[in-house]
Amino acid sequence: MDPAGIFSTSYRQDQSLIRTRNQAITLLLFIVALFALPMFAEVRSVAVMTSMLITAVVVLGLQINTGLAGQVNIGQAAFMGVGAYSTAVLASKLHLPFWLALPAGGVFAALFGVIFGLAAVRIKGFYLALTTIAAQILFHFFVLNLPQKWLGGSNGITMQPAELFGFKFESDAGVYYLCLVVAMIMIAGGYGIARSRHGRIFAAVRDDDVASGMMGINVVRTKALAFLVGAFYAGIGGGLWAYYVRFVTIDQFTLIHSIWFIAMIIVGGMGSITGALIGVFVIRMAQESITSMGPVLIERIPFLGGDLVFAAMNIFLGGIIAGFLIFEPRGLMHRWNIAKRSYRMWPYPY
Amino acid sequence: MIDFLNYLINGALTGLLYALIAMGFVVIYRASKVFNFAQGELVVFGGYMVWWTVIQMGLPLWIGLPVAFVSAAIFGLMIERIFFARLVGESIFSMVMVTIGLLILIRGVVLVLFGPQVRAFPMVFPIEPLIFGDILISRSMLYGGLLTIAIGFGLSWFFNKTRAGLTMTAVAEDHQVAMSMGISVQRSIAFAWILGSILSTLGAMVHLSGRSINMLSSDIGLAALPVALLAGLESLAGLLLAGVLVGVIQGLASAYLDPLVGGAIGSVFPFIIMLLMLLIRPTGMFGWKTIERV
Amino acid sequence: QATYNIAGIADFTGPFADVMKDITGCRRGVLDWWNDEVGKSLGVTLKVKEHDARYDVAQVASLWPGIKAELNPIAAWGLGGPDSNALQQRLPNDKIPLLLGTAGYGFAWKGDSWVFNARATYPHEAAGFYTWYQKKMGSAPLKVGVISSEVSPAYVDIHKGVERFAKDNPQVLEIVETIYTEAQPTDLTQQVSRLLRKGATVIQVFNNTASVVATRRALQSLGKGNIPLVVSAHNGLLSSGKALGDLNQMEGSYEVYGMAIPTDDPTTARAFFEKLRTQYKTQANFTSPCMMGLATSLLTVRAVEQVVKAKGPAGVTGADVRAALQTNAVPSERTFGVLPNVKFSNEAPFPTSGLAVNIGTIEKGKYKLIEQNAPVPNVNKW
Amino acid sequence: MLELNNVEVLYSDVILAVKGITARVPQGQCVTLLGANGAGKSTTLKAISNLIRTEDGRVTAGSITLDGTNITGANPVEVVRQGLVHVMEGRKVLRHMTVEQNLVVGGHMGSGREAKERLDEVYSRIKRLAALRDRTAGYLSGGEQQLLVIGRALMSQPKLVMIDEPSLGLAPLMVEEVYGLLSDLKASGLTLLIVEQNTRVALELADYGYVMESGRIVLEGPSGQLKSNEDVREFYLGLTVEGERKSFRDMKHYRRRKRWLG
Amino acid sequence: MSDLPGGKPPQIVLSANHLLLQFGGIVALNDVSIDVHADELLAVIGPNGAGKSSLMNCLSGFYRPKAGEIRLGEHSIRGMGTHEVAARGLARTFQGTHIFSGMTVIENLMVGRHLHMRTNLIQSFCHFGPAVREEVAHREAVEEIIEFLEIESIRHVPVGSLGYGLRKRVDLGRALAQDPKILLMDEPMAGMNTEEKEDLARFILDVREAKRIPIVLVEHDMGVVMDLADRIAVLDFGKKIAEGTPKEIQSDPAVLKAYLGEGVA
Ligand SMILES: Nc1ncnc2c1ncn2[C@@H]1O[C@H](COP(=O)(O)OP(=O)(O)OP(=O)(O)O)[C@@H](O)[C@H]1O
Ligand SMILES: Nc1ncnc2c1ncn2[C@@H]1O[C@H](COP(=O)(O)OP(=O)(O)OP(=O)(O)O)[C@@H](O)[C@H]1O
Ligand SMILES: [Mg+2]
Ligand SMILES: [Mg+2]
Repeated sequence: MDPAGIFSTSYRQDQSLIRTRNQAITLLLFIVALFALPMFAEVRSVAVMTSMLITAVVVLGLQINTGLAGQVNIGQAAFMGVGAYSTAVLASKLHLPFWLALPAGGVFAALFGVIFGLAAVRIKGFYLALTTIAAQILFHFFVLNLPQKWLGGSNGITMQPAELFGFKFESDAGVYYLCLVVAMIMIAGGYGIARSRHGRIFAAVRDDDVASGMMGINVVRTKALAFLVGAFYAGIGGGLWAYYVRFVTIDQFTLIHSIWFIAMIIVGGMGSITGALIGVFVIRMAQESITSMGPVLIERIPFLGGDLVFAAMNIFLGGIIAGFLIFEPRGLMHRWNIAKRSYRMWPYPY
Repeated sequence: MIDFLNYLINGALTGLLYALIAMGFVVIYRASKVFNFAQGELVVFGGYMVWWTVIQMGLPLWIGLPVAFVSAAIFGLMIERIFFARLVGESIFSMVMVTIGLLILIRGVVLVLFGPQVRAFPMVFPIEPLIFGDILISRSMLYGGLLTIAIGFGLSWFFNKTRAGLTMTAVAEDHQVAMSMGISVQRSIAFAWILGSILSTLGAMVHLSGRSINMLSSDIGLAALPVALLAGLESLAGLLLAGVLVGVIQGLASAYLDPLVGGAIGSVFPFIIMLLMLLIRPTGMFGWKTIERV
Repeated sequence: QATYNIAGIADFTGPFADVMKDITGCRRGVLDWWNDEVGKSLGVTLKVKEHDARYDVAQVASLWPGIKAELNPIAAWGLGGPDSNALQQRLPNDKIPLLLGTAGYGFAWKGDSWVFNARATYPHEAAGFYTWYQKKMGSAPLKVGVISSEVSPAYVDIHKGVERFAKDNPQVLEIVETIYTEAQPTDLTQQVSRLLRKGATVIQVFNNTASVVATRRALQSLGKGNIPLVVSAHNGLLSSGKALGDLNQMEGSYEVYGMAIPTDDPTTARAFFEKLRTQYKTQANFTSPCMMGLATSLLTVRAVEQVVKAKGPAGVTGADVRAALQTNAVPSERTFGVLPNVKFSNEAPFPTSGLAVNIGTIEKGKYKLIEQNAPVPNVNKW
Repeated sequence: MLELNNVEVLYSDVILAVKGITARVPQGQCVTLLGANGAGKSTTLKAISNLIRTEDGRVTAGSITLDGTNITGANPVEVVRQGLVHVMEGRKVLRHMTVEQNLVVGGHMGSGREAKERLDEVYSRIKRLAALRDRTAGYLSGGEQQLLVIGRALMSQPKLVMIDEPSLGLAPLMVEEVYGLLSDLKASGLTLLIVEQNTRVALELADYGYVMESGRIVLEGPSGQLKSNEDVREFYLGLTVEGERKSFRDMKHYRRRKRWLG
Repeated sequence: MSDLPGGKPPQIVLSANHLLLQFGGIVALNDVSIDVHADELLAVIGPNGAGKSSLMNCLSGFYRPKAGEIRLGEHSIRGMGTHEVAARGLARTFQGTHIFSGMTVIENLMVGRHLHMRTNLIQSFCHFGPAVREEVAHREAVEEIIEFLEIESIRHVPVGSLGYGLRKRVDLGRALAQDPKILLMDEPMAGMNTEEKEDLARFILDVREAKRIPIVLVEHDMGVVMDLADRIAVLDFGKKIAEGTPKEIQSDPAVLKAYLGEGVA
């Protein structure tokens, strides 16, 4: 929102994300910084950023599906897994180039997602949320029990690095750039969807699906669409993940991962694309800083012993989430909006 | 044939165990409208309480168990005090999400307090099974099952017939409306968590009697999930039926299908049943139908 | 004095938290000893730094580059699945060998590896046991019931391998059925009695301690306490016994793996451990997890010795360590009998030739070694 | 009995919905609160019962006292225990429960025996409900639901009942029935604070009235006096200056007078 | 305006014949038939629980009547989903509030435009050229309605935080944004004071004048009904007990008994 005194003069301007010149400049600088990161930041943070970018894509999908369209989904990791496996199979068994295998992974994940989208037509609220856990279970079961030849079963699938015009995305920086570019496309798309007709009907279905029906919105299609989009994002994220680790197994996509994804959109704030990104950043930072704090602590206070220290770390993590919820249940984005609102009214108190 | 009977009976008993665990979900839901994702962790915590009093402190069962239940209850109360007291009046959703935070948090707490080792769980029920001809029934499961049935009907009566129970049900209907009637949402939530923790401890007792406990024991929470949904989140007596249903089908599936498939198909069956049932009846067998007036 | 780092990946909050303390303790112990008694004279000091990765591939993957940059390690110590999953593809570029104390997996059975398991695969170890036990029991093939689980793909890999071995060696054993349980099984009485009715005379439980306990209880409640279980290192007799209340309850069962059995018998391994505890204040118990720790670390330091002897204390690299591991056999006495003779080849991440396993049991409530260096027959890939 | 003096209410830290209102509800009387949409009527009631806290709102200034005790920002439960019940806008029944269960819950305070007595009392007061005992509240028709929520409020033996738009969406006969009920409640000594849009009936019943506009009280007085106030006549009763009803068809050609002068 | 110039028989836009609707024991609609003529305002009145909303729900495809026939224009819409009915040009407002409380006023109205928007998912994803152009175009249409309903000031306010009356106004705006062939309104004036009713009445008259679409109005305020309606249908206990011009209805004894009561007129 603009500060007091600045008003939009055209609908186009009123709708656009970036209103003032300063906003444009900040954004530009930020992007430049992201691209320059591997040059100045140390390796660790590049690796963390890479995993953040991948997570961001997945969580963005969850945000669209859950935060925007209100279809709570606790199976996002499974969708991610489907994407990762499809990409891996296509790349390693059919030798598709990554620029084909990656989107294809997204598509397969989307198809898997639509199944639950259709279930969502009848099943609502908690019931839906909990049925999506079934996605997790079924994914696990099928990968393990389908013939080894297909999905590698318990063996998992190994992959070659992504390759474009002979350049191998193999080094940490290389993978980082790959993820950065893909993630930026997906994020831009996320904003696009959220602001356009589709984002609106998603929100409409979330708020009141009876009324939406009478506005001429095909609720069945819309819910299915929400899952499709969400799962597609998950699939793309999964594909990136596959190219990042270059070895996929089921235990990389478990229920606890899905739960962490949810935690991220909560902390960031439901329904806001930016919120999702913030959530990913905050939570992953917390996780990383805690995992790197551990060894330090142990060296400082050896008698504590590793098990105690690291166990304590879990308490912190859980505490962080719970804390956020208690003190800002609507997520950081909400706090931010309020700040902006009062900033707009400034200098008047209310 | 005898095999079949065995699978049937034991499947039913396992199902009742699931029902007992699921009761933890439902009680909390029925008195606060919050779905508790940390149910499995509550079970583990309760279990460790029993381990701690009986094995660690070496108290005899008849003292140890009550102490364990009391401390579990206190734990439940603490959860309400620390997390939900502040959230009264906030959206249900954020409350539910807090339970996700709890899930991670309790894991840490348990690791710190009791360590990660696999611990011996006290032999609450005698180990030798009851044997009728070729049918044998584990005592812990049998007694547990009977207990579950009793509690199931008891709670169902409490929530549907007594004034206190209905008052909490009102909270599950709508926090704001309940408040406008002077119902203390907070007290109701506290009660929910206390009862939930106690039931979880009970569940742990039946589930783990004479076996072992560690972090992984929380998986039972996931296994009980389909039962809760199958019955419908508001229904307590319904859990019994749902539990038996799930237990029997799972038992038979893993006995007859696993060898054919060469995989653990038995463990996915409950979820498949759940999915199908919900597609037919979106709020489970006995859950509240959503009322849509336009 | 040249100093080199080793990256220790740990799992203090994941499924293997329960065995972690002994593993890391013994890993550190070996370094303390080696630096003091060997390293000093060679002019080399080795340091280890542990990171908790929760047995989670994502964690390992995002931690690793940092670890690598920070420590620039000449070797890494891991636990199993996730570590090798996350790293196997990039280690060849990082040029850092990863050593694991666990047995190997079928899915890792690939050539030219930078991952090294101190032991052969679980099916190898099981095969060693069954061959020995079948002779012990007479001529008829064994009837084996298997308790496994699908909670982790590793478990699936294990029973798949064993099933394959049974198929190739019907004269040794027949698997009557494989039963799948959860991470924390509820009552197994039904399933176990089914195994018994199908004639199982020994039951293999290679997944987790909880399953061992549940199976054991099932046998007891069926009055068949005399049926032996065979377990592995990560759910060994000691820990399972403790989880059951006391060792007696595992009476007559066996544990098998290609490392020394941590009994009280006066073995060289035992003596070595005592030395670590008394002289080097090692914080750990003498258990099979500890053995894993000892195994990984001993292999590492021995390899480093080779390198230093060859090219001097300066400029030791991960590549050197890997080369040393691959070329030099490590005879049992060099690991104080913690490991049998170990000879890595380029065809697999684990030793495949001249394998032997040790077998422990509980006899009259005492934990004792019953067979040393039982030969492991040939096991085909599965 | 109930006194507000210059109470301010703030929603989610930015929206000032009520800008300092002062009002009092004397013992045994019926006071009505009139005003346009969004004037802040419901907000005021929510502020008194402190249900605004569930909507991220709070009282930022002023004080609310009930029988001399300050209940500003008190726990809603306390407020009810003090004998003040708030019947919310839009007939908020417990939809999945039966009529009887709704009432029982309403009487959750006090002993079981009292509850039983009150239940019979409510049934005898509101005959319709007795007939509907076992119907699911969510499926009742609008009027029945309105009667139910009022009956539910009575179950807690309140001294003062605040009712938000009781005539909302009720048919003429039903309006008469509801107001019939309210007036004999008043007759039996119950104090009432009623927010209404149906000004005519409200002023019939009320002794005193306040008119709110965008968060402020712009007009107050005994209902008789209000009824004769020009602006009220025009904007709330829809009467022309001469006193007969304007036709809604004339709206198009009609220009609004500048309002609330003085 | 039912007596159109030239006095030729009025053209029927929406017709429901012999509708039967039951919920368990309750008969919500019992052999109810109504016709809506082109460019007329048909009011439906009746006591609470008479089945007015149920009728609206049947017409808009939310309830499926057990028996009976519903035609919109020439083709039958019985058994169609609500969105299909809406797509054929039927818009409605709701008893109580059924607006999208999470969104701002603008967004609510934009949802109303949904039927007329064409961009596909890919275009939204890219959010370039066509998508943006369409957005802007429809935004202009919406702004007209906002101006018309005089809610400019709350354009960007999240609807969830509006008072009851304003929500109803947004509700109407959303229905208008669909620019429908026929408009159903279920108690649009509930919870408004006379002044606001006057405004809304004005809007309704304006809509009729500007758009010339027929309107079915369910309302309890007799003043409004009598003044605005061309014809009135009266329901009681799911049966249609009377139909006719306001004059006729006002003097119909059955109606007086069932609904108006002696007092009001
Ligand atoms: N939950 C909320 N959050 C933010 N603002 C709110 C909230 N509820 C109401 N408001 C604002 O407070 C003002 C008064 O609302 P209120 O509901 O009290 O009006 P009202 O007088 O009851 O109107 P009506 O007669 O339509 O019910 C409105 O402008 C509304 O925008
Ligand atoms: N979804 C439903 N399930 C069960 N009964 C219903 C349902 N919808 C309506 N009813 C019943 O059908 C009858 C008609 O209800 P309806 O809402 O149509 O009446 P109405 O004329 O709109 O009343 P009001 O003027 O209060 O809006 C009522 O008795 C109501 O209880
Ligand atoms: Mg109001
Ligand atoms: Mg109605």
